[in-house]
Amino acid sequence: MENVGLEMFLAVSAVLFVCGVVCMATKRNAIGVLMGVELVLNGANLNLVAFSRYGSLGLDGQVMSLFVIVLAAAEAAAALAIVLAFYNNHMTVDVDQATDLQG
Amino acid sequence: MNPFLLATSIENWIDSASFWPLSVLPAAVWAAIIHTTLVGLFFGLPAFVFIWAERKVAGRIQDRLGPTRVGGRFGWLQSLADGVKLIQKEDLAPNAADVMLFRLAPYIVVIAAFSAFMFLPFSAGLVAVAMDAGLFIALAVLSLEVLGIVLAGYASGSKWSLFGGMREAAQMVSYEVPLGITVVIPVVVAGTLNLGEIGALQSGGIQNWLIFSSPFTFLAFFVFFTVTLASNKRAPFDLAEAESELVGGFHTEYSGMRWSFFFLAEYASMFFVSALGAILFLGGWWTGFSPLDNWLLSTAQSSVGGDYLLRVFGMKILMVKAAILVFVQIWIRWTLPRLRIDQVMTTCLKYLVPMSCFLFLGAVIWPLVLATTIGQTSIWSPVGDRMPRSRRSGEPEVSSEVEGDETAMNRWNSRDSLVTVGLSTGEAE
Amino acid sequence: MSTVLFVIYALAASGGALAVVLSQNVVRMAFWLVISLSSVAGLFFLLGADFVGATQLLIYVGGTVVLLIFGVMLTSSGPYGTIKSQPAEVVQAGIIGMAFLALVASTVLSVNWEANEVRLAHANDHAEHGHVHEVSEPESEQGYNPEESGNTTRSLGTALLGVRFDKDLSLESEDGSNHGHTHGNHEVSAGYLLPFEIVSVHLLVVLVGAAYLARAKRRVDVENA
Amino acid sequence: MSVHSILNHVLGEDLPRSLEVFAPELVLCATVVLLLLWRMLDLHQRIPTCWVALFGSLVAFFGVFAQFMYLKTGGAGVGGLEFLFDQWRLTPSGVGEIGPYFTGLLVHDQFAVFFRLVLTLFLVLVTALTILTGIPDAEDGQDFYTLLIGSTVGMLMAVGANHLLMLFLSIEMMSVPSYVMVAFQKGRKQAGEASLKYVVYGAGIAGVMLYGISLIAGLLGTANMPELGERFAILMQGEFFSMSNTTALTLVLGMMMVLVGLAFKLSLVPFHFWCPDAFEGASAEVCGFLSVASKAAALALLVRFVLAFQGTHESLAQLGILFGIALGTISIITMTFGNLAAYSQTNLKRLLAYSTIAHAGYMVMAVSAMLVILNSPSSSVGVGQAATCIEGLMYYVAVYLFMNLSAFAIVALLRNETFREDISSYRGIISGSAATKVLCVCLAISFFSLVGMPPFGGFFAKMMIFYSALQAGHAHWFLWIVLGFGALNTVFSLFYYLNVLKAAFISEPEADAAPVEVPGMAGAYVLLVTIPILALGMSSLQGDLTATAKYVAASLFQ
Repeated sequence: MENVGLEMFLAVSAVLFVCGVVCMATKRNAIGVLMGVELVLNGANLNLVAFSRYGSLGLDGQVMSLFVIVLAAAEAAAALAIVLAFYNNHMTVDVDQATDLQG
Repeated sequence: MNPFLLATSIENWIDSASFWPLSVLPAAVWAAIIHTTLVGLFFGLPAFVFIWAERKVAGRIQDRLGPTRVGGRFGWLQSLADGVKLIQKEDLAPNAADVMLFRLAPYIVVIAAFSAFMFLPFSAGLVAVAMDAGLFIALAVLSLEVLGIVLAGYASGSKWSLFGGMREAAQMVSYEVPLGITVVIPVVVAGTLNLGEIGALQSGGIQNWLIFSSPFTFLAFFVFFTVTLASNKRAPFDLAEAESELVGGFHTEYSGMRWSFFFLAEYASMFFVSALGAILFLGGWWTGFSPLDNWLLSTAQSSVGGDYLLRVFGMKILMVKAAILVFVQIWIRWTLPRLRIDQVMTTCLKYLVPMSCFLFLGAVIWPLVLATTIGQTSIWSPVGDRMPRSRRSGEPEVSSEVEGDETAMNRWNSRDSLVTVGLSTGEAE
Repeated sequence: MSTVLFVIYALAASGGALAVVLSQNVVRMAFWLVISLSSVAGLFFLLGADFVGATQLLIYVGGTVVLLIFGVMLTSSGPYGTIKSQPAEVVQAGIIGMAFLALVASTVLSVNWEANEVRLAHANDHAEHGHVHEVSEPESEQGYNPEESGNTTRSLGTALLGVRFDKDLSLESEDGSNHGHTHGNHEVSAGYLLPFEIVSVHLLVVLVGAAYLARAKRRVDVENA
Repeated sequence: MSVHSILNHVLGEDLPRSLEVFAPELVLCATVVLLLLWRMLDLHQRIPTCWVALFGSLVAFFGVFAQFMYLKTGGAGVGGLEFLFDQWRLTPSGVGEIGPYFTGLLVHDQFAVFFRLVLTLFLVLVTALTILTGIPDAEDGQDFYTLLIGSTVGMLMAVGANHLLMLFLSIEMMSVPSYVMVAFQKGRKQAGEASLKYVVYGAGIAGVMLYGISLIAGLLGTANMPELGERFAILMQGEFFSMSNTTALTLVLGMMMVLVGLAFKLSLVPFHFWCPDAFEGASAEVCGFLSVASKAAALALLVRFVLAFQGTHESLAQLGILFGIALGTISIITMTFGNLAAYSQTNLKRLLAYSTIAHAGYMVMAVSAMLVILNSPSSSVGVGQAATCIEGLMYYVAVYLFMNLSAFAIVALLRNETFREDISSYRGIISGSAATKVLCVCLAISFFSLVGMPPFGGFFAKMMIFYSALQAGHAHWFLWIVLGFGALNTVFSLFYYLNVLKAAFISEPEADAAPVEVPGMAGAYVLLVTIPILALGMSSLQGDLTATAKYVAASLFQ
C-alpha cells in the first residue's frame, strides 16, 4: 500500500459518485435510478473508510459506513415497494411516464 | 503434503526469496497459478466423490444399484466419466439468451462457492485467511451465490429458468435470516467470530462441543442444518430446479462445463456448510475423545512437529464430520418429498425464523441463569478457560488497571479482562 | 502486491460504475453494479476495514442488489427490458458528467490532505497535552492503525458500546481530567449505541411500510364486493 | 483512560442520563411495537389501533412537556407539574443539565426540547385528525401509525443532532417512512406516482448529501458537529479564505451538498419539484404532516448544521457570510416562486403545497439573517440580534403548525364529504350545516394568518422574522433586498388565498352539489386547532410564546 495514497481512493470514489449522479439523471427506469443511488452511496462510503484509514477520523468513518450500508438497504426496500406499487397502477416503471401530476 | 501448507510455503518462498530472478508481478502470477491448480484439485475432488456418493446413496435408498458399469466394483469412476463427458459437450447458448450474462453467471456461482473456503479453517491454524470476522465474511461470500443463480435464470431467456431463478432468489434471501441467527448462537457462546478460535475452544472432550453447551445450542444445530439444506437448495427445498415442474430450473438451458459449474458449486457449498456446522457445533477438528484431544494438544504445544500432526489429523477429522453431514443431506434428499414454494416460505418465515430468534434469546439468557444457579456460565466448564493459546499466551495478568507497554487493544483482547471489567463495574455500583 | 490489487479493484469499481451508466439493459446494469460494489468491498479490505467489507458483500451485494434484480424481473414488460436513450441525451449526460467529475476531482484531489492531517494532529496534541510531544512514530499519527490491521471486529463492537480504542484508550494520559475541553462537553468520544439500537426501530418501521405496499389489501373493498 | 473508567462513565453516567432525556422517543418506539403486537394478538377488534397510537403519542408529548417545563422552571414545578416530573423521574443531572448525551451523538438543550415539544404535539394532533377522518381504515391502522410514529422518531432525533452520522440517520429516518406514507392509498394512481417521484429524488439527494458529509468529516477529521468549526479554523490558520483555496473549496462543496439535502426536505427552490406532486398524490393528513413536521425538523437541523461552523476565526466568518447570503438568495427565489406558482393552481392541496414552499422561504430568511448577523464584522449587531432571528423562527414554527394543520384538516374533512379537492368544489360550502360554517370560518382564519394579517398569529410570526432581517440589514445590505422581497411576497400571496375564500364564502354552489354536511366532531376539532392561531395573535399567550421563544433562543447562543 506504499504507493497508494488517500488521493487514489478519493479519485475512485469521485468516479463512483459522478457515475451515480449521471445514472440518476439519465436513466428512465426507476430501478435504474435506484442503482445510481447505490453507486453514489458507495462513493461516499469509500470516502469514509479511506478517511478512517488515512485521516484522523478513526473508526468513526467505518462505523458511519456500516450504518449507511444498513440504511441504504432499508431505503432500497422501501423504494422498491413503491416502484412495485407504481407498476401495479401504471404497468410501467418508466419515470418519464409519471406525468399525471402536473401544474 | 497438504495442499494448503504447500501453497503457503510456496507463497512464502516467493515472497521471501530475494534470489528469485523474477520481479514481483510474475511471481504473483506464478503463485496465483499454483494456487489455482491446488484449489482446483482440492475442491474438484470432493465434488466428484460427493456426486458419486449421491448416486450410490440414491440407489440404495430407492432399492436399486446405482452406477456399476464404469470403473470397477462400485462404479467409482462414474463421476470422472461424467466429467469427461461434460467437458466434451458443446457449450450452447440459446438464441433467446442474453449471451454475456448467460456465459458469466456460472462463474459467479463457482467463485462465490469456492472463495468461501478461504475462510474455513480445516484444522488449528490451517486456514488460508485467518480473520477476526472470518465467519461473517465466509457467509457474506457464500451469499453471493444467489446472484449468479438469479442472473443465470434471467439470462437464459426461458420461463422455466426465470421461475427457477426467482424462486431461488426468494428462498435464499429469506433463509439467510435464520441462517444468520443460528450461526450467531455458537458465536455468542464462544465470544468470537473467528472460526479458528471457535474450533480451538472445543477441545478436550465431547462435552465441550458447542452443540452440548446448552439446550439451545443443541436445538440450534438442527435448525442450522435445516436452514443450510434450504440455502443450498437441497431437497426438500430444491424448488429452484424442481425437475418435475421447471424442467431443470435455472440451469435448464445450460450444457457442458457451464452446467457442471452449477453442480460443482452446489456440492462445494454443501461441503462448506457441513464443515461450517462441524466447526460451529460439532467440535471442529477435535475427536471428542478427551485423552486423544489432550494428547494432540500437548504434542502440538511441546514438540516441534506436533503442530503438523494436529493439523493433519484435525483436518481428517473435520473432513469426516463434514462428509457425514453431507451424507445426511443426501439421505434427506432421497427420502423426503419436495415442498411447495409457499410451504418453503412458510417454513422459513413462520417457523424457522421465530425458532431461531427464540433459540438465540435462550442462548443469550442461559449463561445468566446458570450463573445465578450453579455459579458458572457453562454446565461443563467456563468457556473462558478454554480460550485458544493465541489469545491467552503472553497476556498480561488479568486486571483492568494493567500498566505497562501493552496497548489497550492487547489488554482488551483478553476475554477474561472483559469479564473482570464487567464484574468490577458491577461491584463499583 | 497490494498496489496491484488496488489497481485491479479500482479499475473494476470505476469500470463497473461506468458500465452501469452506459448499459441499456437493466439486468446488465445490475450485473455491472455487482462488479462495481464487490470491487468496492475489495477496496474496503485493502483499507483494513474487513468488517465493513464483509457487510458490504452481505447486505449490499447479496441483499440489496438481489432485491433490485427482483424488482427488475417483477416489473419488466418485455423479455429484456432495454431503454434506448437518444444519442443527444447520451452526449449531454456525458458532458455534464465530465464537468461534474472535473469539479469534484479538482477540488477534492487538489487538497493537501497530508498537510491538513499534520495540522489537525498538531492541534490535537496542543489541546490534549498542552505541549507538542515527540512524534516518535509517524505511522501512529496517521489515523487509526491497530497492530493487527484488518481485524476491526472487536474494536467496532466496542465502539458501538462507547469504548473507543482508536480515540480514548489510545490517549496516553490516564487521569482523564483534560478530556473535557478536547471533546466538547462530554468526556468520551462518540459511541454508537444509540444509532445501533434506533436503526433497528427504523428497519422495523420501513419493513412494515414496504410490506404494506407490497401485500394485497387484506379485505375486499366494499364497493367491489 | 482505561476501559474500566470509560465503561464506568458510559454505563454509569452517560447512559442513565441519556435514557432519561430520550424517554419520550423510547415511548414512541414502544408504541410502534405495541401497535404491531396489537394487530397480531387480534386486540384491534376491541380497541382500534388508532387509540393505541394516540395514547402513545400523548404519553410522549407529556414526557417532552415535562422536560420542557423542568428546564424552564429549573425543576421547581408545583402541583401537576411536580407530578409529571416525578412520573418521568427527571433529575437535575439528567434532564436538568443541558449538553450532549448518548456520548455526544445528540444534544439536549432548550432549542431541541422546544422542537421536540412542537413535533410531539403535532403528532398527537395529526393522530387525532386521522382518527376523525379515518384515512387508515381499521385494517391498515397499525401500518399507518407505525410509519407516522417511526417518521416522528426520526424528526425528534433530527432536532438534537450533534453528530454528522445522526444528521444523515435522522434525515433517512424521517424520509423513508414518509415516502411510504405518501403512497399509502395504494389503489390511487396519483399516490403511486407522487411517491415514486418523491422516493426517487429523495434517495438520490440523500446520496449526494452523504457524499457531502463524507467530505466534511474527512476534511475536518471529525464527525462531531460542535468541533467542525474549530477544526476548520485550525486548517485555515495562516491561509486566506477564498475560492482558490482548495481546503475551503472542498468544505464549501461538502457543505453545499449537505445543504442540498436539507433544502430538499425544506422544499426550497430549486429542490422543491417533489413537493406539489407529493402533496397532490398523498392524502391531506399526510400532506399536513409533511408540510409541518418534516419542515420543522429539517429547519432545526439546518440551524444546527450552520451553527456548527460558527467560531471566532476570520475564515469561519467569511464562510458564514457566504452561506448567509446564499440562503438569502434561495429564500428570495423560493418565496417568489412559491407564491407565483400558487396562482394557477386549481387543486387546493397543490395550492397549499406551493404555499408551503413559500413559507419555507420565509423561514429560511430567518436563518440567513442569523448567519449574517453572527458573522458580521460590524459591531452594531451581535449575538442578541441573532437570538432574535431564532426567536422569530420558533414563533413562526409554532404558529405555522396550527395554521397549516387547520388548513389541511379542513381539506381532509371536506374531502370526506365531497370526495373532491379542487377549488371549485369549495363553491358556496358556507351554505352547509353549522359545522361546515365553522369549517369555513376556520379556513378563513388560517388563510388570513398564513398571509400574515394583523390580528392573527401569523402576523406576529412574520413580523418577527422581518424584524430580524431588518436587523441583519445593518450587517449586510443584501438582507434588505431579501426583506423587500419578503414584504412584496406577502402582498402577492394575499390574492390566491382570497381566491379560495371567495369560492367558499361568496360563490354560488355548483348546481348539482348537495349541501355539505360535516359531522359536528369535525367542526370541534378544527375549532380546537384554529383557536391557537387566534390566541397566539390576540391573547396574552402571544406574550408567553414570545417570552418562551426568547428564552429558548438565548439558550442556543450561550
